[in-house]
Amino acid sequence: METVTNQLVSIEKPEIVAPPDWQPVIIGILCNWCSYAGSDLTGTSRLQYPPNIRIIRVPCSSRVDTWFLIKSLQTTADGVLVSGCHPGDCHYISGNYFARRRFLVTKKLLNFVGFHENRIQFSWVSAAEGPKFAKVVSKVTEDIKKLGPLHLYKKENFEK
Amino acid sequence: MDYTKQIQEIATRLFAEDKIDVFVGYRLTGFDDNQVPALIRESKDVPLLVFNQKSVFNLSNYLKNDHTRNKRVGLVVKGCDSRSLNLLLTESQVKREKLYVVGIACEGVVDDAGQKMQNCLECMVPAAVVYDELLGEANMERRFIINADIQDMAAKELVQRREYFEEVFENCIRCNACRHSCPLCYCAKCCIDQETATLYNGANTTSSAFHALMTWSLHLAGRCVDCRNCEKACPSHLPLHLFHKWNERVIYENFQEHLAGVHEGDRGAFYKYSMQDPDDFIM
Amino acid sequence: MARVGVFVCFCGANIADYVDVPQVVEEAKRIREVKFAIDYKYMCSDPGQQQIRDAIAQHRLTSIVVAACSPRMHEKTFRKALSDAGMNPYLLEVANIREHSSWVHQKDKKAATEKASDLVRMAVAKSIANEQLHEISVPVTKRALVIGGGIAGIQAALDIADARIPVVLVEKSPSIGGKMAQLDETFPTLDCAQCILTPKMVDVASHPYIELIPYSEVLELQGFVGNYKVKIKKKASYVNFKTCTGCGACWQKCPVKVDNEYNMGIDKRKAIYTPFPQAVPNKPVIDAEHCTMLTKGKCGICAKVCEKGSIDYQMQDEIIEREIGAVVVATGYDMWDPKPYEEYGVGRFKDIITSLEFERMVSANGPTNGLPLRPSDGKVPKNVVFIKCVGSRDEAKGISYCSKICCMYTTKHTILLHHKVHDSHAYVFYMDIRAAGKGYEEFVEKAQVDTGTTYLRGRVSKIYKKGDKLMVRGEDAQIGQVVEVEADLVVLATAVSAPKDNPDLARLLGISYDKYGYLSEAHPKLRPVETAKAGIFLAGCTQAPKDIPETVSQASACAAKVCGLFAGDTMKKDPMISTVNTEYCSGCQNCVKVCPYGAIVTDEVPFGHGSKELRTVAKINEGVCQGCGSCVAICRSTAINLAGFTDPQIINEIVSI
Amino acid sequence: MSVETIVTDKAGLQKFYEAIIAKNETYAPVEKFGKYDFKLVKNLSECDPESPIAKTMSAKPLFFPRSAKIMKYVATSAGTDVSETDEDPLAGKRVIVGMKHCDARALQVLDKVYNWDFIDTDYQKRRLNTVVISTRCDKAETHCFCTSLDYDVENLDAMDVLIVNGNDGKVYIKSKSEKGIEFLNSGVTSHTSRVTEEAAGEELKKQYTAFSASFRLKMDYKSINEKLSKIFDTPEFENVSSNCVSCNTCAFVCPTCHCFKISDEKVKDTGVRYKSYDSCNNGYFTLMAGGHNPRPAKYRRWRQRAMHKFVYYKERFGENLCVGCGKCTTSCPVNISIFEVINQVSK
Repeated sequence: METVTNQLVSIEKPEIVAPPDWQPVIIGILCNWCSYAGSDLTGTSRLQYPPNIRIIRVPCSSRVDTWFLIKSLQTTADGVLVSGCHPGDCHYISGNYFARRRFLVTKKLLNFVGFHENRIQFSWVSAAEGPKFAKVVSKVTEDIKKLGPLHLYKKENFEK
Repeated sequence: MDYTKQIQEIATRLFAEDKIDVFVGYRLTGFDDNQVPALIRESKDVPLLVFNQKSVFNLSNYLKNDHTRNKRVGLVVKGCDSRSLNLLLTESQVKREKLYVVGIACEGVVDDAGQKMQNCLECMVPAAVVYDELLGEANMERRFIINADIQDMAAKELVQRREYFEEVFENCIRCNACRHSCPLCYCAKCCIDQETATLYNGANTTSSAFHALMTWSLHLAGRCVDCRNCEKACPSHLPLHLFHKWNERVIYENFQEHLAGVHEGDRGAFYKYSMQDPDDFIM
Repeated sequence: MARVGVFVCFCGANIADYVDVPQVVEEAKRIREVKFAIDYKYMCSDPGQQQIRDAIAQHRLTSIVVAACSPRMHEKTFRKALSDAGMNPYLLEVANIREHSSWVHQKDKKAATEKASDLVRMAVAKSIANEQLHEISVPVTKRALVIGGGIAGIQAALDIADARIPVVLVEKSPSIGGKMAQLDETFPTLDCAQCILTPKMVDVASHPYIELIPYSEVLELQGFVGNYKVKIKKKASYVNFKTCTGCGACWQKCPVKVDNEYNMGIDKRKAIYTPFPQAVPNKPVIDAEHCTMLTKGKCGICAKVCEKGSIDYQMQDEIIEREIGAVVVATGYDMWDPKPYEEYGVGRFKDIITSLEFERMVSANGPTNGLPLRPSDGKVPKNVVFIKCVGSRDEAKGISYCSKICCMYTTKHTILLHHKVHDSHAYVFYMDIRAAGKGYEEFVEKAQVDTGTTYLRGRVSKIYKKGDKLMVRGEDAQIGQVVEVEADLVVLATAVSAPKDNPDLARLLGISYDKYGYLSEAHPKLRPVETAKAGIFLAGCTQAPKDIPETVSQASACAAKVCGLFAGDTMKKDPMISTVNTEYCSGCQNCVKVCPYGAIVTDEVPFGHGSKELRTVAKINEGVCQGCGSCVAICRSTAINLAGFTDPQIINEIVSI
Repeated sequence: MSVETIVTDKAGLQKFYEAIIAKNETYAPVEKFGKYDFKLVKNLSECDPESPIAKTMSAKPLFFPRSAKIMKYVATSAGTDVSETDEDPLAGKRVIVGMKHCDARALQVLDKVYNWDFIDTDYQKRRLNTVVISTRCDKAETHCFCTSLDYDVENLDAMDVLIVNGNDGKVYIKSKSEKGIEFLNSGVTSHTSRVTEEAAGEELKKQYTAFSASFRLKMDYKSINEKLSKIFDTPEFENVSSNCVSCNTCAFVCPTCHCFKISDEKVKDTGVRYKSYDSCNNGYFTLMAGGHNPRPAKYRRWRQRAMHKFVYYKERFGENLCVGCGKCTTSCPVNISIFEVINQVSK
């Protein structure tokens, strides 16, 4: 099959110059049963990760509506991370399969209209993967630091 | 492509046999060769009906209309229109038994300047897929091709795409005509208009246009039939099809789902899943 | 306007060492809706909770934010504190500043404090949109379904029935009893399996609260906890159980001989048969596959000899429906087929048998009258080699888990062999001897001394034939040498494997199963008998390999769970489920399509105010909805919302960071 | 009021525009996606002052923006701090070129409603500081019917400077107000020659005659006004509105529609209150808190629109709210013509 949608060019180029003390804001939307429990395990294991992520708990990754991502990028966030149970492990049987499709299309569409692909990231983190959660958050934070503050389509005039 | 005579005959017959309450077709405007949709309710008005390459608007939009709800409706559909009709049937918005569908094997329609519409040049399903009666040659070719616009846009770099779409969102005046003219936007109240909390994006800013158009196009992802009612309605002439064609292509390349509305019962890519869906974009 | 109270916990030093707690309180006080904010050493302690209760009354608070540990830890505690103060418990939000801030940002107090403040602000914003929720009551049908009539099913059924709760017991084969009925004596006490099992089987048959449906299968399960509807296929037995007296004339006269499953095919049964003499119900069934009357229309002897006229060749499968409130799944296990062990000559050498075949032979009611015999020549074996871990703990050929019971039953087999053939000698090839259990280690020790069995630690690499003997070559790891043992009979301690029908059953019941086919429990430690689907419980080997005492314990645990579920006339349910705003619902029914539980049905409402026209909208079945939110996210018009995680709540969180 | 007329040629007009753009904050029609919208321009090549009416958005957003911040606030426990919004970007001294008479007339109509019971100071300021330069069309476009309405297109004084492309190949630039005179004397016309009004008068008349002859659509607005005011209950509204898809485009492109809605957008503690366009064609335009909707049916909303344009506004302010520009008709996805509709219902 001739593919065009999987070969988008996303170069790393900050949209605006970041102020020297700038720290990115990352919204993490985690499913209650796997990733939220995994993030708790990261805490109980005292594994350290960058403090830029703000976590929102949802019951299942399938609860994540596409506009959660759009709204986050449009208002407060420089990047979004959504994490759920591994395929097959969904507490609600099939939720993450539906979610996976929506995530892919949303990510591609936002990339298409000018968001760097690293602004919206996804992961599967199980309740046992505390170390993985720390690693994922570190990677996402690193990626977004490289990209700089998100300026695109932000609601005007809201000082952070 | 001129089925004026046939459609008038069918409409006359349907009214005579008391099979319909209203016939939705096209008529000429009072003064030029442009057409306006016509909701014919009496057989005496049937001679107003026309159908030719200027019959552009997707009439399945009218099935959410006050005048057609719960009525027996005769309806003219081209290929793309029939696909949206199929989705409306699948999504329980209309009852098949209340419809008499005149399908057209469409040879393409033209815009105001008389040029064949771009979506017609790239049409994948020219002939109606739902009909009680089909006018024209049914065995028309079906193909799935990459839209040239999409290819050009995808070849651009991120910054160029960003600049291009920033202009799109900037020129959007948030009139929501795209949504209202879309046959598949039938929600009682669109999520973008709901005053609940801050989901509401009433203001006409670049940011809110981005929010509204993204949400809208994602709600149509896997469902859009490329009739371009939205583009026709857009007073700013925005290239709205880019979003829909892009989503369509993403869905086709990743989930092998395409041609929304061709199969009855198919709700689109977001309402099913496969274990084999791509997983490599997820950490 | 909302009046929010914020309570920030030090958690001793857990939070306070890495987060500036007073600073978080100050930040919280800046928020418009926050009318009260305070910190405390241990918010979860009774004095801590008392502060919340007092503040609710004093400051007329409308919602509460507790910034402390993970909501997965203490949400319930604080909800209860709210209830005690007369406030709706769902007006609570927990900001997780321990697991998500103090513990993971221990090197940067400033950032951790900032993050904690943000998390509090998000929780405050969310709590403003919280609504009062009330636990949902669902009526309960007080009848349990037990699937499987082995010892697990029997025990569960009896325990539930003894609590005067009706039980429907469905068994696949013509008689209950399961694998235990095939055993001779049981470790570690060596009491006779039949002797302890058959009284229970009889109890089942005669219990006024148990409806035994043998020779049947579960076809379909619909509904939700407390309100299931099950369809059971009762296979045609061609014998009218109501009139049959079980006299046995039929099977004595039946001319067709078939391998006897009960005896592992060592002897034959008839086409009309009861599986074993103590079968319950003790009524024969016709094996339709082999009966010549049913296959070719010739014979009919059984009908002729039956004085009661109980034989009915026209009998059809019957579908029975029952309304039930809970399900206990006790489908047991299968013996693993050792075919992949080609180097042992499985299939080629007749004198290699499985442990269950050995068990049948040494059984008093077995095909050989309790004497182990070589299948090749019917001679009594003198040297018997037992090989353990055949299939178990062998990722390459079998399964990676330990089957748990093989060590013990092999020890038992050496004793049984010694009892039956006094001059015999047993050799055991083993990897480890796992004898954890009450009296197990003693049992093994004693058996080794009493029987004089030679234990060889190592795996068998090859078995070959030498004359009429089998040469078993393996490694004795303790002396580090290859050893060869001349054997008259080789017994393979084959692994326990999940019933091959388990995945089908799991799908039918809507529960999950692991990669081996064992059904999955809700939590491996804390909820080992429940499944993720409310009202469905697991007993016995269908969940994982177990011995009899463990199986019986789990079965009784299931019974306790079922009795607990049925303790009231209604059942309480978490109110965090989906709700439909019919005004916005356009009736597209996409939600129906994505709901994994079938919890969404359609309803009709008037088209407009006072209109006679009707339109279709979605309706949530409160009892079934588990609150995943799949329907919410795909609902384009946002007509569905998930209580506790509504759109306004989540938006408030997003925009308040 | 002394009136000045300047005569020049096409090249002179271009220079005139260039001088305006160089010396003033200038708004002009800029093409994007095949559609012109008034935007701030830096040089003439960006814009086209002679853009066709059908493809041009009205200049209304320069006075009544599609979305205006009317308030900004910070809400904390210390109280709500309401601050002025940023400086109004449309309030400074500026010039608009490329407007058409219908657009200019629309401002005249809008002035009435903005000077009525509540004086919209933002609007007033924008009006006061703006020099409106309007070009008289040469030829009517398909859906134009300005000459059939209650204003004198030939002698329209809604603009400060009038530009007419005479049939003789010359371009006539004429001041129509004090502001216009002042503006023409501000050094933007150094390359052009001046003539008296008498000398120009004849040519302007000729041009107008040719222009007014090019109209296809003609009606008698007086009889329309009168008939419409009597047929509130005619079932014909149901017929004419049946093919409307309620898309609201007409109201958003209309140069005189002035309904708006208020929305708050809040992030963290900071909120902004916006005033944005709304349309009476919208199904929930009249939805009240509590759920009652006096205009739930589409035909009622259509009737409201037609009546407001041709009856209610006239009753209150003495003028039709429609200026006959035809923008709604060209923008309509289903080609519904307001001209056809009002003529049909009042038949």
